[in-house]
Amino acid sequence: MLFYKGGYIVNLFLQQLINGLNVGSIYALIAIGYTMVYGIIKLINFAHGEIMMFGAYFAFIAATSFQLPVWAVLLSSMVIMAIIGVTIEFVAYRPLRNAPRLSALITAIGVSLFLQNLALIIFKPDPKVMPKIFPETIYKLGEIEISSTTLITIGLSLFFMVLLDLYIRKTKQGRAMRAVSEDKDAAILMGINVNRTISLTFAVGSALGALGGVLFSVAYIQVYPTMGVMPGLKAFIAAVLGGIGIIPGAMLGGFIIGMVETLTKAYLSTTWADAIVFAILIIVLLFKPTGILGKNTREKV
Amino acid sequence: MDHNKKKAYLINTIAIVATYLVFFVLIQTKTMNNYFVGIAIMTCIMIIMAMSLNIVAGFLGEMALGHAGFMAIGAYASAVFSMALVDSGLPLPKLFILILAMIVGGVVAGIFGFLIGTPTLRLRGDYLGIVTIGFSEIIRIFFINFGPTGGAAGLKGITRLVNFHNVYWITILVAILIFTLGRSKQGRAIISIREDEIAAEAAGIPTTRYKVLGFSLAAFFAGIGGALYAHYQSFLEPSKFGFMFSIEMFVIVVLGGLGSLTGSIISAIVLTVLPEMLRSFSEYRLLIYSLVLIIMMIFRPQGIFGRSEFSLTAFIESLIQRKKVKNSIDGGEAS
Amino acid sequence: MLKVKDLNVHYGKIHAIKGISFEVNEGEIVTLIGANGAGKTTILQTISGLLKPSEGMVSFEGENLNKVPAHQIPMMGIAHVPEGRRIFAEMTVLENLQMGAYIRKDKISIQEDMEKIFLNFPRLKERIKQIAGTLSGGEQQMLAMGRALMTRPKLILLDEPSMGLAPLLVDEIFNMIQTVNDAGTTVLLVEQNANKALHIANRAYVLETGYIKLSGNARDLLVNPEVQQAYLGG
Amino acid sequence: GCSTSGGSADADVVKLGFIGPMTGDAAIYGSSAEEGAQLAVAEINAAGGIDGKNVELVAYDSKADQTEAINAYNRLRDQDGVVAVIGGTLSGETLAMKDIMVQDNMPVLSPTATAVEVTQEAPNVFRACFLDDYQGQAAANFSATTLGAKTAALLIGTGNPYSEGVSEAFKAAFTAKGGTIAGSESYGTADKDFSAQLTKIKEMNPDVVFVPDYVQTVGPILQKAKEMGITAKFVGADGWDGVQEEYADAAQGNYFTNHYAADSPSETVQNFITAYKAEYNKVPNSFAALGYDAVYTMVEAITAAGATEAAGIITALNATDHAGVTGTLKFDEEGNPKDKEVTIIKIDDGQLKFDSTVVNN
Amino acid sequence: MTVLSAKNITMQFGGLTAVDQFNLDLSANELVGLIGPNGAGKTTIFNMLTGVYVPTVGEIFLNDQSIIKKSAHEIVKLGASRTFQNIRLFKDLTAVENVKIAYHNFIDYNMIQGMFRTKKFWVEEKKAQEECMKLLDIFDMGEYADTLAKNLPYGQQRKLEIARALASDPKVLMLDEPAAGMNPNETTELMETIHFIRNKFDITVLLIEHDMKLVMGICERIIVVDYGKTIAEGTPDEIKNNPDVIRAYLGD
Ligand SMILES: Nc1ncnc2c1ncn2[C@@H]1O[C@H](COP(=O)(O)OP(=O)(O)OP(=O)(O)O)[C@@H](O)[C@H]1O
Ligand SMILES: Nc1ncnc2c1ncn2[C@@H]1O[C@H](COP(=O)(O)OP(=O)(O)OP(=O)(O)O)[C@@H](O)[C@H]1O
Ligand SMILES: [Mg+2]
Ligand SMILES: [Mg+2]
Repeated sequence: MLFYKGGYIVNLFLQQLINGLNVGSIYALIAIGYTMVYGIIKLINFAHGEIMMFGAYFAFIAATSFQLPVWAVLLSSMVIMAIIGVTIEFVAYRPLRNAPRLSALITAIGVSLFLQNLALIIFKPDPKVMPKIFPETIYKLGEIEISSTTLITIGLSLFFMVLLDLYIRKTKQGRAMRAVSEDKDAAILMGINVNRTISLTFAVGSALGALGGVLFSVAYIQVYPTMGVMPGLKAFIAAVLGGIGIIPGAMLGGFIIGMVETLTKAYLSTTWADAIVFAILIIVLLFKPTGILGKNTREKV
Repeated sequence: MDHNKKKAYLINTIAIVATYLVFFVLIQTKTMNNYFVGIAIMTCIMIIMAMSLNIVAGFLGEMALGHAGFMAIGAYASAVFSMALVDSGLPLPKLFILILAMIVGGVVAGIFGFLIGTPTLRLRGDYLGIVTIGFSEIIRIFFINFGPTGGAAGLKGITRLVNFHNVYWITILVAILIFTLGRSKQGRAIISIREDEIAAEAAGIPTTRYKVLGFSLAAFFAGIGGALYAHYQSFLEPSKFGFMFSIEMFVIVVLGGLGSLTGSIISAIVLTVLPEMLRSFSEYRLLIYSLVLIIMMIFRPQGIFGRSEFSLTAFIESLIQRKKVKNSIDGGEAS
Repeated sequence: MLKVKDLNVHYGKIHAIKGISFEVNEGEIVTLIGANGAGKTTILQTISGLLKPSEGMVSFEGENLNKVPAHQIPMMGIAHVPEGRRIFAEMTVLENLQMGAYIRKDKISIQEDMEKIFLNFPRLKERIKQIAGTLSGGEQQMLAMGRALMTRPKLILLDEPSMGLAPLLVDEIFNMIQTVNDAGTTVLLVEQNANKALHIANRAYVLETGYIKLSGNARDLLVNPEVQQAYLGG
Repeated sequence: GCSTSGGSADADVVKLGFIGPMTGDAAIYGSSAEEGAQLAVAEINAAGGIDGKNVELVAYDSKADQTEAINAYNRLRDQDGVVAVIGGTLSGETLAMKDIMVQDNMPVLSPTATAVEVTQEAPNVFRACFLDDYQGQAAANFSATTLGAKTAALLIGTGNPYSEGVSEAFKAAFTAKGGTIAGSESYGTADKDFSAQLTKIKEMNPDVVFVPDYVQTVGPILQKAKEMGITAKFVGADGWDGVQEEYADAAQGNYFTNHYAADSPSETVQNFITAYKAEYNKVPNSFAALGYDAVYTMVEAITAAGATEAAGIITALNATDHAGVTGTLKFDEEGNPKDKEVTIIKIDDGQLKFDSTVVNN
Repeated sequence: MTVLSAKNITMQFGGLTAVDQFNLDLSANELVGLIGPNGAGKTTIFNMLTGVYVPTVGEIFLNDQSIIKKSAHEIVKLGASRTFQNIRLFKDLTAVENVKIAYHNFIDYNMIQGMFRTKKFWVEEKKAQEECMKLLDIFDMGEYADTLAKNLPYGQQRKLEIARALASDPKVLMLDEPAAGMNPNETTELMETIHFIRNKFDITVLLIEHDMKLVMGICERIIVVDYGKTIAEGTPDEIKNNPDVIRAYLGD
């Protein structure tokens, strides 16, 4: 009896862990987009949450009005958002390339507000219900249940993380991205097309944001204009926690935030869950001021 | 030099008093109705908030995105204090209660600024930004869950003590104090950290101490802003002090020009009045507001005034100068 | 090879280059000397496309560079070692050199060139995995030079390459410039160390606040009393 | 004299103000209520307005922010010269404006602000909806008596006074009826992931789960609960209205308390639904219904007062006896609806079915 | 009398030993040169002496007081100040403001007095302005007092940095490649200035420089480091002819 009780507690805990992994993997995907854009132009792209939201809306339209198959829903939403992301960079951020960083931050806030209110006008405030675009099966591992959506979400974010990390560290184009992020003029002198490199980064980041948005809306059923705000903020925190600008860091941060959030709700307090997430972030940063995977490089003088 | 300074003092004093008199007359004759007075009061409060944030963002050069948290602390602390004071039934004049409440709000917020700033200020830039967001969210969540101040439903029954007349003079006083701070030994030390922290250390500035000082002062003045807010609204809701409110203040500061107090003032006026002017556009209002924000930043990335201050004296002189030049040209033609 | 004609460059309202014309012929070493703020760096940056001239033009092998996007200029065969080195501080030494070869495809010749550079700067080979930002000043200067050479330029623009280098290395750098030049690369050199620069250069231009004040054969300028007085320390 | 330069000069229209969130997270409440209110205004004008004068509804966005709400109210009063106000929509914003409204003695009828304090010590402030505790009590009575539940679990939105208030009342009433609260879980206002809480509720295995929140929160909760195989009956409050649309499957067979039943044979109700659908191409929720009733009630009062002067309107409001979509509206001395009956709705096949009515004693 | 001394200081970065058991003794009023190949560890030695880095091992004494683990600003207060290899000015402040910031410790009023501008504020600020102008005048920079640092010509920026280092009234002044980027004429002028301030302020100067004309011209004693270790020490003439130094550093 006692043994049974123990097993039950463990199962409950594992179930909660899986819940956390699910949220975490979505945060991770969105965080990767944040981190990429941050990495290259040192801009906290506040509009990333809204990219995610629009991505979800396009997927919603693709799935309901056009009845496209899953892969086409994902792909179309990612492509459209990649284009929109590049356009936003071109219109709103490029003119501020050489301006103080905080000014670009304000523009990003402006873009975020703009997109949110645009969505409000186009789509109206009431949430749309996202159809279940993935085949829904529940897998049972003993007492623990995992839905196929959860597995797909986790799989996709791991896949993209590894892919992107390799891309940035190992390929020539990836090195070019890092070069641009460090010194644009020097990058030009190497023959790198800076504008194109930045556009590419925005395209990739926005496509991932869109994917995150679709997964988020599938997991939590709804699509609505302000849906990007909270996950956007959480993903941003995740990116910082892992070490902003570092792709595996974003991933790690996403998973940690997801876990902490879920376990806090399960075992400590739901009302204080967000506060605890922030408290953990702060504590981690106090001990590791550049995030978990951030390098503690001191400025050489 | 000294003569010029005296002249500048005189001109500024005249301008401040004249502005007040204009408002005074408009209000007394009811030309300005309560709607406008309400906006004017909120504008003054936002000016205080923006200027105080400018100490951290502009002088110290740190990205602080949690100013609403300190405002909340100041608002709640002062409200609890003044409610107790009013309940005690002591026959105190309103203004006196308000000033005491402001001091309480400012000091409590300042203490929190000190407590939060001390461990966190060794973080740089964006990392500091996120931590300040974190703290202000924790503060907000605290007030949502804290029964004695009404929790999520809010704190009701705060005596309304703020009117345009007192808020105007308090704003002027705060503006002067922050301005003189910027031009003192302490202000210079804080600014040097913004310019180059390593060089500041090498010049003998105890950077940590001055960072904490700047942060606490900003929190102190934010607390005063919060106190005024509480005693104007007479009702406090934790949800007001969310992330977006902090962002709103930050936008004001950057748009006015980091480090420019006159910039903060102008920008606070514009960004408080603009949404009101757009009110009749209903749902398009925020769309327009955000567009204006983007366009302003693209065309004026360093903010309205950059890092410099608007000088009334210089402005008047340039007007006179232009007139003189014009006169001489006119004269030339005549002869 | 390189022709600069009636060049004018502005920084906002500051008129930094006020109608300058000069040329660099294939195979030459040409040096620009002049006091601080004369506009030397500005000229180099305009040639490599980092700055746009307000008037006048720069042409390279007959092609008008004003019309070429900046990032394509390296592909035409111009490399630039910028003032203050501008290495990629967070990348390793190796990655910096690889960035230099960004426009090149041929892996084998890239490898060969890299070996050559290590031969010239053994210190770089020792530090191949080190993060470039933590290199000493002189090491960074070597890296910047190596990185530029990795593009296999026809023309290399050098902005104060000897700044901050130990005497031994200064000699080495000048030797290297000579070697690079001997190997067929044309050099446009900006230097404070006018003495050394004039010694290896074929021709020189003396700049003063945006104008060319003097020009001619490097040997002649070396003995020109005006130049000696102003730039050679007496 | 206190006649101002405001816009009240236009004598041919009677202006009513409306305040509610139309942007941001809470946009859905404000805009629904406004839609209902605008519909009522259109109908009234089509029927000849107030003594031949057209009614105009000037609506401002409060952004769910107290400062915005106060500014909006000040503007309605000073610039637009409204004679009465429908609003605010949320409790918080209404409380923020209340003091000034009382000072001004402005006739105010909030369609949907449910917090107790809204009408306290405010002779000029009324509301059309019943209070949080009123329907919580009704839901508890229904759960214990009709559903025969012995144990109940609660899932509460903290930081949301509505959800907290209704739950509190439910808890008290349910225990009073001899039931046991198996446990209560909560979530924050911005939460979207409820798996942690539901995993725990599943383990509690209660007869009834009480979830008083709005559709956009309740929908995903029900969906998740269904996925997780929770078999307990879910019971909710008026915020559920609309859940049958998008979450029909998940909500199947569950109950909630409401202001009216859409399948009520009442002509008023059916007319309202038809008109609303025609105008906005969607089914009205209870916010819309309350906004609609609020305007009718206010216009009736103005008509009865025979003038647009505040004291008269307030007196008339006190004497209200309006048969609206959400039932018969009379006010008690505090300005709250009196003896309003609570309708219990069952979700069945994507339809809201009238189940029963409860009147708390 | 020894003003500044370092005992066996070592600095390791990961596996790299940048400075290896280095010893230093500076007497009052000396003018000492620190030279060595690029990457020899000279700047790192400065960084340890001024509290930017804490040595992995070793002890440092300033006026017989241990300054190990003291923060940079405390060391400044105790009397050692420096300039940087890559100029680090407060770019958006004027020249005189740059100097005033380093004069900080000699301005005596508190924050309240400053905010309310009491008499004390005016008196102290006037004094500060005068003292800082005096310093600028020493470098012939009076006319640039109100120019933003970033708008100064390069050579002036270098001089301003020295003026700023002097404002904290140091006993020891450490200059890291002060002549880098200067032409020979400017270098000569700088040499004279360094000489002049050493005598006028009666301080010890430790100087890193690659310009041999300057080093040999003014230093009384020269220390040569390579791979973090001292390889030679002596008068300019001794150093000039030291075969080790010629091989590692000077070349022939
Ligand atoms: N970014 C800039 N903004 C404004 N003015 C500038 C800028 N860069 C250079 N200048 C000005 O243009 C002029 C030429 O500068 P430039 O850097 O080309 O000189 P230089 O000859 O390379 O000097 P140095 O020997 O110090 O490197 C100077 O007066 C300088 O102040
Ligand atoms: N923060 C650091 N991390 C890793 N290595 C470092 C760091 N700082 C310096 N180094 C290494 O330590 C060695 C000494 O550097 P240092 O800057 O002291 O040289 P230096 O003698 O001043 O040279 P230069 O004359 O070129 O300025 C160099 O090899 C450098 O790469
Ligand atoms: Mg230059
Ligand atoms: Mg060095």
